[in-house]
Amino acid sequence: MNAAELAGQVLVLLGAAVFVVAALGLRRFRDPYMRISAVATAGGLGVACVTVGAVLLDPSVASAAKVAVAVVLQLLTSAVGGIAIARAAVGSGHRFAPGTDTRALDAPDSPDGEE
Amino acid sequence: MILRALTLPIRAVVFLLWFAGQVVLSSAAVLADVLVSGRRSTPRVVRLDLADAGDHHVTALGVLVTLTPGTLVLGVVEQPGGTRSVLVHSMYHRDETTAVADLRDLDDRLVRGLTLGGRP
Amino acid sequence: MSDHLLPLLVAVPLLGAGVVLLLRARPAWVVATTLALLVADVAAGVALVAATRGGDVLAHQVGGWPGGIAIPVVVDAFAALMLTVAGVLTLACTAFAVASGTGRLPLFGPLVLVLLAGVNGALVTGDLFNLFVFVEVMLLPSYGLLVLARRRRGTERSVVGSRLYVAFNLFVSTVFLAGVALVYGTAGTVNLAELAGAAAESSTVAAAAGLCLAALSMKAAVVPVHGWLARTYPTTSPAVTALFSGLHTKVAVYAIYRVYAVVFDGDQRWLWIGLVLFTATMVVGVLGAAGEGRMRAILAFHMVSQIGYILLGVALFTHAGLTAGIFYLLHHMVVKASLFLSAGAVEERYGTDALDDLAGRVRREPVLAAAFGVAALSLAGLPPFSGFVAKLTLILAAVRADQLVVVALALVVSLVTLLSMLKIWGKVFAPTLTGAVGRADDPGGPATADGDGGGGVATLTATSTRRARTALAAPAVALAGVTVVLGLGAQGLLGLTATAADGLLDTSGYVEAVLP
Amino acid sequence: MILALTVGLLVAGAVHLLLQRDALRVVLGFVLLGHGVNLLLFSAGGVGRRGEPLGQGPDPAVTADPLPQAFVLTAIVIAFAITIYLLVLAVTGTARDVAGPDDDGSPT
Amino acid sequence: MSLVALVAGAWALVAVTPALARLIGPRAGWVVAAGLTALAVALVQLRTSAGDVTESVAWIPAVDVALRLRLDGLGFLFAMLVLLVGAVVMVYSTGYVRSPRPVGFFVLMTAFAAAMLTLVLADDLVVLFVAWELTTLCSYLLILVSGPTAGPPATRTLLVTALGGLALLGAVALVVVRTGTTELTAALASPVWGDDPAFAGAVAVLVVLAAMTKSAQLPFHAWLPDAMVAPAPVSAYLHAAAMVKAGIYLLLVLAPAASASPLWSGTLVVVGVTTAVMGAVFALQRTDLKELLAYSTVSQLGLLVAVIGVGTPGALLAACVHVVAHALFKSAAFMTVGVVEKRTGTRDLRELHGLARAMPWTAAMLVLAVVSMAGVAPALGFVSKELVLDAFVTAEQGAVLGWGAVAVVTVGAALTVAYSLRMVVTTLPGLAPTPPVRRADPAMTAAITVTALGGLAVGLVPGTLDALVAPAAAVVGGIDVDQVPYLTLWHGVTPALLLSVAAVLGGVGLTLVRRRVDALLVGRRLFPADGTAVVQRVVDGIIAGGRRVGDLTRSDVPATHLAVPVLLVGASTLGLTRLWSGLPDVGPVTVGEIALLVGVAAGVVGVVRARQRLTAVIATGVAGFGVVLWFVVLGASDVAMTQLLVEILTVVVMVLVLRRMSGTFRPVRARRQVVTAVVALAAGAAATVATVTLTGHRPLSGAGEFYLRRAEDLTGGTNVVNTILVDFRALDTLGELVVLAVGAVAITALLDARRAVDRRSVPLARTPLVPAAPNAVFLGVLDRYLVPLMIVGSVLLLLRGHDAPGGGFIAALLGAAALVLAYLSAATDEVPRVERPYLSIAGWGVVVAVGTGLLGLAEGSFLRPLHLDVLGLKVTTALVFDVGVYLAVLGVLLAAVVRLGLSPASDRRADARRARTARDAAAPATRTPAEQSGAPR
Amino acid sequence: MIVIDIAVAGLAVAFLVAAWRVVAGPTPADRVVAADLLTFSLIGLVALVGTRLARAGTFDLVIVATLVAFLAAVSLARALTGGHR
Ligand code: NA
Ligand code: NA
Repeated sequence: MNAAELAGQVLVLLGAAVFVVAALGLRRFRDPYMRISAVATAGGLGVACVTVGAVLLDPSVASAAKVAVAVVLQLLTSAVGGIAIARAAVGSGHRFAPGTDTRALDAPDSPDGEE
Repeated sequence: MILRALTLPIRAVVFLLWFAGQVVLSSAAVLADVLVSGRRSTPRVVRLDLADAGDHHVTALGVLVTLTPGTLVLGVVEQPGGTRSVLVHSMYHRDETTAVADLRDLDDRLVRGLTLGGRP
Repeated sequence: MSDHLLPLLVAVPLLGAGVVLLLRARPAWVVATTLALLVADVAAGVALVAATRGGDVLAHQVGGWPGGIAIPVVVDAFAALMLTVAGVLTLACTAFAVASGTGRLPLFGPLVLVLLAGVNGALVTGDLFNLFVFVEVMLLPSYGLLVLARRRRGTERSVVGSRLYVAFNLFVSTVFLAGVALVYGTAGTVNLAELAGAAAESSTVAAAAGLCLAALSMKAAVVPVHGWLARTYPTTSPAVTALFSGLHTKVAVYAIYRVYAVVFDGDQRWLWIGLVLFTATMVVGVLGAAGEGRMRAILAFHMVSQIGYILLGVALFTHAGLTAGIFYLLHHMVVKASLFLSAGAVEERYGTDALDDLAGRVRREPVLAAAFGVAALSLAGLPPFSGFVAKLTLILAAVRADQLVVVALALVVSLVTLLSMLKIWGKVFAPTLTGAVGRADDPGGPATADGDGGGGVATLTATSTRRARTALAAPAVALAGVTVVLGLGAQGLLGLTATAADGLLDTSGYVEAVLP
Repeated sequence: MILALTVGLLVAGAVHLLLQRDALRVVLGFVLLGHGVNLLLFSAGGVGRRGEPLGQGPDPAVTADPLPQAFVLTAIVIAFAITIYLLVLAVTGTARDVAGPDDDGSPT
Repeated sequence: MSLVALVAGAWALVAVTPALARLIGPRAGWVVAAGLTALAVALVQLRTSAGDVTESVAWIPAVDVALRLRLDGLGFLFAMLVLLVGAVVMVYSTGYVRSPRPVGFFVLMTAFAAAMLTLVLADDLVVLFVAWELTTLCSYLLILVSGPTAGPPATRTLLVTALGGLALLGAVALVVVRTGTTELTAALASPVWGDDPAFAGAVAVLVVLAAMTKSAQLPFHAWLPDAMVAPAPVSAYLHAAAMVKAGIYLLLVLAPAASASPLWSGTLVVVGVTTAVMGAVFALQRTDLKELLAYSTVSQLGLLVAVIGVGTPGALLAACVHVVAHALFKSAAFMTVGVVEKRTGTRDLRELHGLARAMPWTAAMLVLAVVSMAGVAPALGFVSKELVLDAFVTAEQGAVLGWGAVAVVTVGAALTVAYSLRMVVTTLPGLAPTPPVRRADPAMTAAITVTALGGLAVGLVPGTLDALVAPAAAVVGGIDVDQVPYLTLWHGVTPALLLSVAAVLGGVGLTLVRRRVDALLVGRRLFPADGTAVVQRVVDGIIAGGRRVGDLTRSDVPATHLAVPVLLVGASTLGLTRLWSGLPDVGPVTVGEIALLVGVAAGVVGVVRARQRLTAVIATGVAGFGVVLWFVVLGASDVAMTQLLVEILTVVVMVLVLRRMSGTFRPVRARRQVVTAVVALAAGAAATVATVTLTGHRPLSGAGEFYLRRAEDLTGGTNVVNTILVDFRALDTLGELVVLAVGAVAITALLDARRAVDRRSVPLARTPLVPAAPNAVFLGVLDRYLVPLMIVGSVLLLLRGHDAPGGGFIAALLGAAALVLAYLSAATDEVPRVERPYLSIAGWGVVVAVGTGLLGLAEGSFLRPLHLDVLGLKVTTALVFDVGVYLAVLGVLLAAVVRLGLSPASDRRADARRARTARDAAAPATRTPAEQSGAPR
Repeated sequence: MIVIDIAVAGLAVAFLVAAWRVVAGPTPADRVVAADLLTFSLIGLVALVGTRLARAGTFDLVIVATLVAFLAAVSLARALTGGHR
C-alpha cells in the first residue's frame, strides 16, 4: 500500500464520517437552519474528501484534474445552495429553534416584501 | 503590488490551511453536539457588516462561512448607502460579540490571503 | 422508387416540419408548404401501392448497416395502402382545418407534418423499438394538436381531455416499451424479420410479444380499455378529431395485424382471445354510441365499435378474414374522417355538436346532409358504399371460419350502428331534404355558449360566406365520394388488400426483403 | 433478482400513484414507471455482464449489452419531454381542476 | 336491348330525374312514367325473344360478386308489376304533388322503381341483397321527407326492415359460403340444400325473418301502418308493387331451395295465416282509410306468405295471381283515398259521406277496387282468392293443420269482406260533403281508372294473365309451364267456391252488425303490445342501455381508465407461472444491490405516502438517484449521466409547476388507499415475476455482440452506446429529438391556447432578507463562472461523445442546465438571457438533424454518417447530427422555463389590464385571479 | 476495497437518513435540506461505487453532478417561497 492509497483510504473514511455526522445533524438538530448548516458543510467537505480519496485509490492524471475541478465546484455550489435554502427558509417564515437570538433579523429597515 | 502578486499563492495556501484547521476545530463542536443530543448549541443570528465589499468578496465570505461547520450565511442585507452586511446563523459561539469577532477574523484573513491589494 | 428513398417518407415531412416551424411568422407559407408536402406524400403512397401491388416487398436498411443491425424500413402492399390512405386523410383534415381556422394557426403545420412523419415511420418500420419511437413521434404532435386553439381560446374541456389523453397514451406506450424489453429479453432481438415466427415457437417470446399486443390493443381502444377514446376524442377541435380518428388507433390496428402475422405467424392458438375481445368491442362500442347525445361523442364510440370489426379480420386469420379486415380498416379510416368532418363543419357553423341544440337548425345544408348520410350509411354497412363491401367480406370470412355467433353479433351491431347514425342524421340533417321543415324564424346563430364541445370551436364569421362554407364541406364530401367509389369499385381495392393479406399469411417475402 | 425486485417496487409505486386523482401524483407515477421499465430494459439485456461498453475491444464475455443502454437513453429522453409536457398540462386549466376533483369523485 | 342496359336505363332515369324535377316540376312524373313504360316494353321484347335471359357484368370478382341478371318467368312478372304500377303511380303523382320542385320525391320514387327492378332481375345473391337494402333506404327516405312528424316512423320503419336486411345478409352469407357461389340460380341448384338440413333450416329461418319484416308479417307488422304518414303515391307504390312485394318475391325465389327444410312450410303457414286474420281484424278496427288499407295489406300479405308456405303448384300459382290482383286493387284503393283526402280534407270513415255524389267516377273506381279486395266476382281478386282457398283445401298438410288453416283463412276472408265493405257502405251514400270539393285532376283519375278497371278486366278474362303468371309459378314450383293450371273465372262448384260464398256471407253479416262490431273492436287493444310501441321501446332501451355503457367510462380522471389495463396486465401474469424455468443467472445477491433496493424503496415509499407535494417531488428524486446508482453498477455511464441530468432538470421544472399548485395533496379516503395499494402490490409482483421469467435466460444477443465487436471499425467510435445512438440506430435518435422539439411546440400550443393557472401567493416573512437584488450576489458570481464552464463542458461532451461518455443529449442537458442557472441566478423573473426563440431553436434542431441525415443519401442511405476530412481533422456527420439533438433538447427546456418561469411583457400587460377591468366592473372581491383566467363564461 | 465498502455504507446511511427526513419533515425547509444531502450523498456514492467498479466515466459523472446538483437545491429553495427570488 503506497502513500497515495493510504491517504485515499483515510480521506474516503473521513469523508464518509463527515456524511455520517451530517446525517446525525439532520436527524438531531432542532431547526432547519442548524440542519442546513450541517448539510452544507458535509456537501462541501464530505464530497471533497470522498472524491479526492477515491481518485487517490485509483490515481490518474485525468481523474485528478477532473476531481480538482469537481472539488472546487462542489465547495462553491454546495455552500451557495445552502445559503439559498437558508434564505428561502427565512423568507417563508420557518421558525428558529426556541432560544435562538434572532434580533439581527428584526432590523427596523426591513422593506416591504415585494420582489 | 508585484510582491503581493508573487506571494499570493503562498498566502492563499496558508489561508486555506488555516481554514482547514478552523473547519476541523469547529467540527469538534458539532461532533460533540450531534453525538450526544444535538441540543447543546446556542444558536443566534448575527450581522457582519462588509462595508464596500465587492461581489466576489461577499461570495467568497459567504461560501467560507457556510462551509465552516456551525455557521451558515442566511443572506445579504443592503443598506440605503449601498453598503452590505451578511446575516450569519451561528450555533456554537458563546455570544454575539465572539461570533462577530470570529467572522471578522475570517474576513480579514480572507482579504489578506486571497487578494492583491487588500480590500478591493 | 428506389428502396433507399423509403426513409424519405419520414425525412421529408420532418424536414418540412422544421422548416415551417421556422417560417411560422408567415402563415400563408406554412399552409402552402404543408399542403404541398401532404400532396407529395399522397403521391408517394400511390407510387408505393403501384410498386407493391404484385406482392413485392420493398425494404431498406437505414444507414446502410447490415440486416439485423440496421433499423429496416419495409413497405409491402399493406403498408403502402395504409400510407396512402393516411396521407389522403391528413390532406383532407388539413384542408378542413385550414377552412375552419385551426389550420391557419402557425403551429398547426409543423405539428401535422410531424404527426404524418410519425405515422409514416410507424407504418414502415420493421423494428419494434423503432415502432415505439415513432408512436411517440405521432403522439407528441398530437398532444399539441389536441389543445391547439386561437390565443386564449382553448377550453377547459380540451385541457381536461388532454390530461387524460396524454396520461393514457403515456401509460400505454410504457407498457409497450416493457413488452419490447421483454421481447428483447426472450428473443434477443427487436427486429421484426428476425422475430418472424418466434412467438409461435417459444412461449416466452409469445408472452413478451403478447404484452406488446396488449398495449397496442389498448391504443386501439379495444374493450375493456376503450373509455379513454370516447372521452378524449370529442374534446378537441373537429379537424383534429377527424385527423386522430383516421390515424392513431389505425396505426395501432395496423401494428396488431403486422405483429401477429410476423411474430406469431398467425398462431391459431390465441385467436379465440381476439375473437372474444373484438366482438365485445364491437358490441360495447355501438351501445355506447347509441347512448350519447353529441355528434362527436357518438362518432367516437362508433370508432370503438368499428375497431372491433376491423380486428376481427386478424382474429380470424384466414385469407378472407385478413383481406376483409384490411379493407374494413381502409374504408373505416375514410368514412370515419368524413363523418367527423361533416359533423365538424356543422359544429364550426353552429357552435355546438349537441343533437338537442342542433335539432332543426341545420337547414339548407343539403351537401353536408348528403355527405353525412352517405358516410353514415357506409359506416352502418349499407350498400352500395364501401362499408357494405367491408361488412359483406368480413361476414363471409367469419361464416367460412364457422364463427356464427360472431356473425350474428356483427349483424346486430350494424343495426344498432344504423340506429345511432339515424339519431344524428334524423335530428341534425334530415329535415333539410324537404326544406319544408325547420323553423324559419330561427336565426341559426351559435347555441348556448356553454356547449363547450371542444377546443377552439366557435362560429367563425368567415364561415358564413358561401366560399368558406364550401371549403368547410369539401373535405367531407370528397371523402364521402371516396366511399362511394370504393363501394362500387371495390374490386380494385379488394385486389390490393388480398395482396396485403397474402403478405401477412406468408411472411417469407417480408423476412427475405429485410434479411436477404 | 434484486434488480427484478427493484423493477417490481418501482412499478408498484408507480401504479399506486397512477391510480390517484391528483395530476402531480400521476406525473410522479409516470416517472417511477419509467424508471421501472428502464431497469427492465437493462434486465432484458442480461445483467450478468456489467462491463462498460467503452474503449477499444470490449470483451463480449463480461461487457454489458450496449443495445438496452441505447434503448434506455432514448426512452429516458422521450419520457423527459413528455413529463415536462404533462407538468405544464397539470397547471393549465382552472385553479379548480388543477387542485383535482374531490376524492368522492365530484366532477371537475 | 340487353338486361344490363335495361337496369342501367332505370338507374339513368334516376340520374336525370333531379334535373327534370327542377326544370318542369311535377310534370316530371310524365317523363318518368314514359320511361318506365318504355322499359316495360323493352322487357316484353326481351322476354318474347328467347327463353330465360342471363347476363353478367363483373363487379367484385374477389368475392365472386357480379352484376348477374336473369330474366325468367318470376322476374318478368314482378318486373312488369314494378314498372307498370310505377308508371301509373308516376302519372298519378303529376296531379298529386303540389311542390314546384319536387326533386326529392321523384328521385326517390324512381330510385325505388330502379331498385325493385334490380332486385327482381338479380341473379346474384349479393346484388339481390344490395337491391333489397336500396329499397329499404328508399322507403325510409320517402317516409322521412313526407312531413315534419315523419322522423320517428321513418326511423322505426328503417330499423325493422334493416333487421330483416341483416337476416337476409346472414342468409346470403351462409348460402354463398356453403354453396360456393354467389350466383343465385347456381346456389339454388346446389345439392347442399337437401344434404344439410341444418343449413337449409338456418337459411329458411333467416329468409323468412327477412321476408316477415319487409312484408310486415306479425309481429313485425307495425312499421307498415306507421309509414302511413307518407303521401298517397308513396303508399300506393309501397303497398302495391315495391317494398312489401320484395319480401314476397324473396320467398318465391328461394322457395325451390329453402322448402327443402321442414321449417319452411310450417313457419310460413303459421305466420301467414295468423297475420292474415289479425291484419284483417286490425283493419276492421280502423276508421282512418289509409290505416285500414295498410292493415289490409298486412292481412293480404299474410295470405300470400301462407299460400307460398303451402307450396303446391296450385298454391304457387295462387300466390302469383294474388300478387297481381293485390297490386291492382291496392294501388287503386290508395290512390283513390289520396284523391278523397285531397278533395275533402279527411280520410276518416266517420266523417266521410256522399262521395258517390261528390265524385261519382272516383267512387265507382273505389267500389271496383273494394270488390276485388273483398274477393267478389268478377274481379281479379275473386279469381286469386278462389285459387288460394283451393290451394289450402287441396294441400297435403295433414288434417288438422290443413283444415285448421282452411278454416282460419276463411274467417280471414270473411273479415276481409267486412272491412272492404266498411270502406264504402258509409262513405258513398248521403249528401255531398259541405266544403266545396276541389276539381278532379285528370291524371289522377286516369291512374285510378287504369288500375281499378284493370282488375275488373283481367278478372273477367283471367286467361290474359296466363302468359304472365304461369311461367312465374312454374319457376317457383320447379315445374314446366304446361303443368301449371289455367286461370278461369268459374271453376264450377268447388269447396273453394263454397268457402268463398261463406266468407262473403260472413263479411256481409259483419257489415250489417257493424255498430256492434265497432263497439267491440274500435279503440281496443287486441294484441298484447302495440307494435310501434314495442319498436320504440326497444330503441329507447338500447339508448338507455347505451347510456349506461357510456357511464362505465364517463370520467376524465386517468385512474378510471388506467385501473382496468393495470389489472388485466397484472392478472395475465399469472399465466407466466407455466413458463417458469428457474431464476435467471445474474450473479449472486450482494449487499450493495440490497442497499440500492432499499434506497429506491425509500424513495417509492416516500412519494407514495407524501402528503405534501414538495415531499413527493423530492422523494421521487430519491428513487431516481437510486436508479442512477443502479445504472452505474450495471455499467452504463452514459445512461447514469443522462438520468442524473434529467432528474435535476425535471426537479427544476416541477418547482416551476409546484408554485402554481396547492402545497398539499387532498386527503384520499382510506378505502381508496387500500384498494390502490392492493392493486399496486399485485402489479409490482407481476412486474417482478415477468422480469424474472422473461429476462436473463439467454446469452448475449447477436446484435449486442455485433456492436461490441464491430462498432469501432464500422464507425470509428469507441463509446459503443453512442455509436448505436448516432450511427447504427440513428433513426431512433432522430425520432427522439423530434419528440423533444415537438415537446417545445406542444407546450407553446398549450400555453398559447390557455394560460397556466396563476401562481399561489405565498406571503413572505417581513425580514431584511426579502429584497432579491442584493441576495442575487452569490448565484450571480457563480453564474459568471459556471455558465461558461457548463457551456465549455457541454461542448466537450458533445465532441467526445463518440468515444467517451457524452454525446448530444448529455451535452444538451448540461447546456440546458447552464440556461437554468442563468434563469435561477437572475434577480427578477425577467431574464433576457433565457428569453430565447425556443421554437426556432427546436426547428433548427430538426432541420439540422434531418439535413445531416439526408447528406447520407450521397453514400447510399438516409442517416448514413459521412466521414469528412476538414483541415486534417477527421469529422463525422454524426457529430452534426448530435448538434441537432442538442438544439432540440434546448428547445423543449427553454420552452418550459420561459413559458412557466418568466413573466413575459405581454402577460404582465394582460394581467394589468385584467386587474383594471375587474376593478372597473366592481366585481365582487371573492373573484380570484385563477377564476379570472378560467374559461369565458 | 473494504475501506470503500465501509465508506459506501456510511454514505448509504446518510442517504437513507436524508430520505427519512424528506418524508418526516416536519417543515418544507427540512425536506429541502434533506434533498440537498441526498444529492451530496449521491455524488459521493457515484465517486465511490464508480471507483470500486472501475467505471471509466466516474469522475465525469461527478463533475457533471457538482455542476448541476445545486440547481435542484436552488430550485427547491424557490419552492419554499412560492417562486419569490
Ligand atoms: Na456550515
Ligand atoms: Na384514432
